[in-house]
Amino acid sequence: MTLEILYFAWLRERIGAPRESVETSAATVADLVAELVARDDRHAAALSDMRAIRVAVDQELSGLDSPLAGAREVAFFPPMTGG
Amino acid sequence: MTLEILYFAWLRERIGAPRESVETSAATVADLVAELVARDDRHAAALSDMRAIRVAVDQELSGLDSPLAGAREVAFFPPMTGG
Amino acid sequence: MRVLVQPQRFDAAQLLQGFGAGAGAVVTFTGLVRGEDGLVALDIEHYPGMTEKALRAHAEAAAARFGLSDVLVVHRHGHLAVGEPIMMVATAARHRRAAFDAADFLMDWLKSRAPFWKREIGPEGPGDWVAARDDDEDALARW
Amino acid sequence: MRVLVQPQRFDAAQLLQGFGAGAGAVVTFTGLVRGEDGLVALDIEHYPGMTEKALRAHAEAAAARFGLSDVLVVHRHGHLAVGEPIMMVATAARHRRAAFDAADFLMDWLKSRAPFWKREIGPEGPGDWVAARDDDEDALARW
Repeated sequence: MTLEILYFAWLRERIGAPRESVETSAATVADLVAELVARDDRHAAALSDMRAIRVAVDQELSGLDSPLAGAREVAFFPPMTGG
Repeated sequence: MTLEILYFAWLRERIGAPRESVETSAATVADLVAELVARDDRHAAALSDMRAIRVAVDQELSGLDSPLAGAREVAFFPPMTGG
Repeated sequence: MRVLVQPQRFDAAQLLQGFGAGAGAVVTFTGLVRGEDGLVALDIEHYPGMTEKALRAHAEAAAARFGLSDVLVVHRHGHLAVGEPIMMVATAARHRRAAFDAADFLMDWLKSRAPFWKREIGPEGPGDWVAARDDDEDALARW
Repeated sequence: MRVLVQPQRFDAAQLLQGFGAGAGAVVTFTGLVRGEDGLVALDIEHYPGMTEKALRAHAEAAAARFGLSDVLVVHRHGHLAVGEPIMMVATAARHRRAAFDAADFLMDWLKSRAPFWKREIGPEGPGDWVAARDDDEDALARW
């Protein structure tokens, strides 16, 4: 499947782009992270500590074990600081 | 001493006046209440249940045992319902 | 700090112009006359002199206790039709917790310690004096 | 119910025109950029699409949970100078407890679950991304 991957705040800066399309067969968010980390040093550095990173699958906050079947958009970002 | 006595809300209505001057030597609020109650039926009826009545001496919330030495103004009123 | 006791309507936007400059958090509470059970209006009686003094003292107490950079209290008296604003408090602080708690505290105090008395006005004219609520008293005991 | 996500300044008085009609209690919370430690501005990034959806869902959740008659959330993004308002929530309910609690709840949620990220801008330009605070997370756990 093709997934749109979005990055925000310092994750966007470390990746060097706000979004990218990836072809993947990852079953879960954790699988996707493993694939991205294996891709290059930039991804590896940006996604090295997933405890400091939040994930949304199709714009819903999700966990590392969330399934990706049917998903179109996955976003990675730091803990939110709104308000 | 001469005290200005003020009444508010339903106490004002039961007494039939918003204020009156009284000559008294009452040492405490409780003494003053006893004098007023002894005065006539209207005062007796209005001040019959002091648990339902609040008192301010010189515009400070006070109790039945508050001293009146030096006081100029005593107000009786129901529990407040502001806000 | 600003404390107003008046029969007239107040313009919240105008009162809040510049309020909380330099603060990070501003909370306002506005109380309005609710049109329930055939209520047409409220008549609000107060204790001129004591009201202003008590409001000022408690606005100062709230400012000191919660570290407010600003506080505003406006409370009306007289004849207030259903839908009209009765009063407003505004609090400004560095952080939201202080601003929220201070507004909450001021409201609990106003409800049962500020010398105002409300009377219900129905379609036939003046009705009952509003009774004080036990839970307003309980709310104040939290602080 | 009204949810706005926008870069422009908002006119609180205009947004609150008629807000809470029929309610007894209206609470507003406004967050402003505080000028501390040489801060000149905040840059606020957000997640277009998710932001609006998440804000709407939580405004609805707050309305249901606290029995609100109305709720308003406005949150800005982009470049915000010191002193400018960042966001506002307003809640309307029959009684003050519900209006206060709902505004408090919405703020706790916004602080740590709404997809906004703040970056500090100093005199030399962009500085650090604001770190999430543990006590914001703790505040949310109260509900």
